[in-house]
Amino acid sequence: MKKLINDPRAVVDEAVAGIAAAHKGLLVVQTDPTFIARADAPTKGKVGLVSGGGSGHEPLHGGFVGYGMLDAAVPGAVFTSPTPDPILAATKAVDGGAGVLHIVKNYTGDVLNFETAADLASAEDIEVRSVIVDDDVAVKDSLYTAGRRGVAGTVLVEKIAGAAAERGDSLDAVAAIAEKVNGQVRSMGMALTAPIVPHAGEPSFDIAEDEIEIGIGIHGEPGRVRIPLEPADAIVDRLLDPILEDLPFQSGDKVLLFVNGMGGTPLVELYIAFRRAAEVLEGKGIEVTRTLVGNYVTSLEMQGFSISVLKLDDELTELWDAPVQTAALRWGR
Amino acid sequence: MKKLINDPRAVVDEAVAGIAAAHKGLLVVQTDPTFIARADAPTKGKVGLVSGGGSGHEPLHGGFVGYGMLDAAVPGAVFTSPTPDPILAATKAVDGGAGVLHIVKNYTGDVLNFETAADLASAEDIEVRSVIVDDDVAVKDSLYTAGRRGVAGTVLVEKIAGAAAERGDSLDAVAAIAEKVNGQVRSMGMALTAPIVPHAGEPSFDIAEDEIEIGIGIHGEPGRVRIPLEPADAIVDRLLDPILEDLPFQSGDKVLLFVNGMGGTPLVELYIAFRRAAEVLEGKGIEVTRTLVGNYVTSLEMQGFSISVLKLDDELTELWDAPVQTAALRWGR
Amino acid sequence: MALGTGWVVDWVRASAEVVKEHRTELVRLDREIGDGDHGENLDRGFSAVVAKLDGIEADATPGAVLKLVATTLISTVGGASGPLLGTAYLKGAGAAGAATELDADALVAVLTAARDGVVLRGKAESGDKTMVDAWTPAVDAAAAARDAGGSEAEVLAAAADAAEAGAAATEPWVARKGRASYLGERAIGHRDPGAQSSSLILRAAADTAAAQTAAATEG
Amino acid sequence: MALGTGWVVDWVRASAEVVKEHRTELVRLDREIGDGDHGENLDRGFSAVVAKLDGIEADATPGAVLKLVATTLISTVGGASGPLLGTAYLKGAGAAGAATELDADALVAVLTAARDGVVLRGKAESGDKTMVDAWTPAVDAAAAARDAGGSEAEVLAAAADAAEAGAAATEPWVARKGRASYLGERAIGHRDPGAQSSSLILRAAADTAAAQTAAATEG
Ligand SMILES: Nc1ncnc2c1ncn2[C@@H]1O[C@H](COP(=O)(O)OP(=O)(O)O)[C@@H](O)[C@H]1O
Ligand SMILES: Nc1ncnc2c1ncn2[C@@H]1O[C@H](COP(=O)(O)OP(=O)(O)O)[C@@H](O)[C@H]1O
Ligand SMILES: [Mg+2]
Ligand SMILES: [Mg+2]
Ligand SMILES: [Mg+2]
Ligand SMILES: [Mg+2]
Repeated sequence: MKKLINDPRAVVDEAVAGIAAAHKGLLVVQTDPTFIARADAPTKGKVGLVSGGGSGHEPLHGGFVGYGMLDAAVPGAVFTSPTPDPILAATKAVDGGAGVLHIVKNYTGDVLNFETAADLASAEDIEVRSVIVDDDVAVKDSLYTAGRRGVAGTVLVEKIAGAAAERGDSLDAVAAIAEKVNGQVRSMGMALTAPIVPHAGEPSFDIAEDEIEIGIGIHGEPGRVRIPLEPADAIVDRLLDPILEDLPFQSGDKVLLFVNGMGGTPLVELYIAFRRAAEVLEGKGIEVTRTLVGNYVTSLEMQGFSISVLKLDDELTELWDAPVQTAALRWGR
Repeated sequence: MKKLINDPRAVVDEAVAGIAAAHKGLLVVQTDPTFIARADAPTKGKVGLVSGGGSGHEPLHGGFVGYGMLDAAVPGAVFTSPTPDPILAATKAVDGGAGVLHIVKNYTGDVLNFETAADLASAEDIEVRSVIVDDDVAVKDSLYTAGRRGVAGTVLVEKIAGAAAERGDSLDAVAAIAEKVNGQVRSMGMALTAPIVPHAGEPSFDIAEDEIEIGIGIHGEPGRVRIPLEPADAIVDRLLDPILEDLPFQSGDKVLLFVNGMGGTPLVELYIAFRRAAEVLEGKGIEVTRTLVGNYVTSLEMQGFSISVLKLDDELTELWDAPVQTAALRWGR
Repeated sequence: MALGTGWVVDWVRASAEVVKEHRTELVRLDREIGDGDHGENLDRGFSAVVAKLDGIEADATPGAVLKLVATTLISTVGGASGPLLGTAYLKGAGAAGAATELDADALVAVLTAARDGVVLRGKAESGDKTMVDAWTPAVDAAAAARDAGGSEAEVLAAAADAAEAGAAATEPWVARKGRASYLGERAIGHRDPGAQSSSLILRAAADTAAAQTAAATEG
Repeated sequence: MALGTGWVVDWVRASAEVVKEHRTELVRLDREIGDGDHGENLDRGFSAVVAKLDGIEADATPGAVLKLVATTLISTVGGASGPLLGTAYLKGAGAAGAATELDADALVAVLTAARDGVVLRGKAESGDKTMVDAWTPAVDAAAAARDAGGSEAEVLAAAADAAEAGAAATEPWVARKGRASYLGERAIGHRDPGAQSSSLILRAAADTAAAQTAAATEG
């Protein structure tokens, strides 16, 4: 295993210390228990937004803490949901009296740990609502699965709900916006290589030089199917088809197209994929009115990418465009 | 070779088409010859900034085209300087009557091709000045080398010179600011893995699982020395020492600390490196007043990173803070 | 021989050891059909538990120790297994109540409550390819052994045997809960890591009970 | 036999072929001490040149063809070799002037001007481990062959032999120009890719000249 780390067990603590050092003024980092909060938290009267999950997905979630987005992010061990303690501490720290929204990716661990934290927060008289993000169409939401996973669409939920909170929406309203985004975004991803979890020291799955995984998650889980390597355009089509069918997206829709890198994919390749995805949408009469390209929801050094398509309306577009000032997403300020 | 591409020879064209599709409104892309320009270029009366170089370093340079930074970027083939034609075309397209500054990384190919383009532009009565960026302390600037390479410091030159141009500085003044930044920034990089140039199809160098390259450039050139894998902190120290000695940086200096990923390194590892670098600077009484962490000057999917330290004064700090609106760097607007 | 706080502490220490010993194996199982952290998660949790054992009061009941294990696992493991196993110990502690010793009936009650806790939190049914597939056969076998008049050590040995078989039985299945459910048919042929770790922990319970009983007989 | 436009065109086509044939080898040499694009760069450039050859006027002079090669390489190769080789052809074209045929003297003048062009642009000296280390021995050998009364084909053969030896001679050296200079001692043991490609191109010149002479003798 070749990594730029000191000790596999110190990865999260040291990275969080780096985040603190790199974004002074924007963020503060609390340790014991560990969470990342806006430097100016809590904002009196504003709904607080807390998200979190395993580490290794950076910039998710710490990179999205700041004006117009999250109030706090709670990093767990690599690919492991945080425990309830830091989630509770973060929830208390950002409660400005208007309640706190938990944005939770749909994994058993995340759901259970956030659930416990929410119970504990309620016991301390903090009003908490939770939104479960489950945008991954690779997994069927059925009795036979743990339900759809939350993947790259999470960024869109966090940005848009963050803007709603910033404009002063109530907890119910912010939760409703977050639910709406989750209801209108669909994602699917693929991998060329597997990530290496530091404490495991080996790739999360073995894959040949001429194979790719389709329908992967963001924790190094193998995908739904393994197929021979294909040209980028064919791969894009393979991911886009189930996304578009699922909602379904239709001619005349306005959408945000998000091509997300898994951490090890060069930007030049993400743009090649974006080109094709935009072309396909256009061909179907779906108008791409907002875009995002880059490494936002990653899986350590995994090579691969995901596509997310979010159906926009005027309100979502306005909230997307609203100012945001975080380490990883910033405009308008 | 496992890449998210269609055809090794189409990589640049397709990526540039993706950049165009992803950043409408911000950028326009011209083909034949190919360059990327601000959507609103030329800006009457403003000095135009043109940079360029081989592709594979994204977001450099196309991701830095926009308000407050570059007016145009000229992408060559992967790791290959562009030819004079598109540089000339870009120069003409962004000339707003106040002259054009070429920001050129110090590689024989880049220097020669930009030189030719500048000669041709002068012949068409466009005033052109060139600044050669050579911030890499891994290479000695001596009679026995092609001189120091231009690496990650280029982003800082482009941002700060761009701000100077935006505030209305003359061509001479913008060139002087660019020279000043280049004179005060020092960088050094390392690699854990080699990039794979699409048309070559094989890693640019072979390196064992327990070895790293110190003092690499951004084109997959092997580094100055190959050593056994070390903990992140030791590697950071190994890069920082020659950087700090070179200027030299001194106690009391205010600096911008820039930890740049080579494309395949997860952000979590960059933050681990940042943490150590900030700690070392602090220990020497050097104050980190501005920061940048992320994949800005990359080498395809290479794993590795570089550290750049720029000595700041009030003017440079103000220009760094000035609004910028590009695909990859954005604040204040 | 009814088992007291000494046994619970021994069991917990033995669990921590066995988890550390099998850390790599559990990580490997979880790499195959999950995200490769299960061994690391439990090792982190049980190491934290062991660090707290020294602070236990001399007159602590078995239930109090189980509760300490529960809260420590919940606050250090994370992931799916943290809340699930944590809840198991928490409900087990509730079933143990204020008793100072656990006889066969009490052990069956503790195991049953633990299993019910996992099911309550995780909503998995038997055959979903989760830790429940170790716990449920274990509970059933423990009850049967108790009904047949087995000693405490025999009850736990029956539970451990059944858990082991239950974990092994998960191999040919498709998963319907947890991360492995994302894999569909690709989960076939792999043992569920959580079922495996639960079987290891229940084996530790049986082994420490047997050792205590042997020591008592000799002593 | 003095060489006309037909020979220049043949030479250029043969150069394109030999570059394509050795593309991978040149990429490999450049991977070792540079950035792995040299073969690709020249292949792209010479393919573009060949595509333009059909458009050449019937009465074009050797100099005009060389100039077309120059401008096409400059506008399609990029990198260091594009401007350097482009300048070589450009200055060679200048030396050829308006002549319709190139005799031994003219060939030596063309080669000398080409080499001088590379040195002018790239400022490399002999021994710096660049294409100059193929060109300078080639120019010297060509002049010597001419002085000894050699034919045009003999002059070019002497140039090609010397370039080949010159390229091989770069192997043990440290580089002082171009990317390989960044490597310090690590460049030792590797042949300079630009010197190698120049030697291939000069060999194509000699081979096509020999073929033309043979054809003329037979015809
Ligand atoms: N809903 C559930 N009910 C019972 N057990 C579950 C459930 N979901 C997951 N598990 C158990 O948790 C184990 C995985 O634990 P672990 O790897 O530590 O957490 P995570 O899946 O969050 O990485 C699985 O092997 C399975 O036995
Ligand atoms: N200053 C120079 N003078 C002469 N030749 C040079 C000089 N710099 C580089 N070269 C030649 O250029 C070759 C590399 O060409 P190429 O790989 O196409 O360009 P780049 O180095 O820009 O990738 C080297 O092998 C060397 O022969
Ligand atoms: Mg996990
Ligand atoms: Mg090159
Ligand atoms: Mg797991
Ligand atoms: Mg090269």
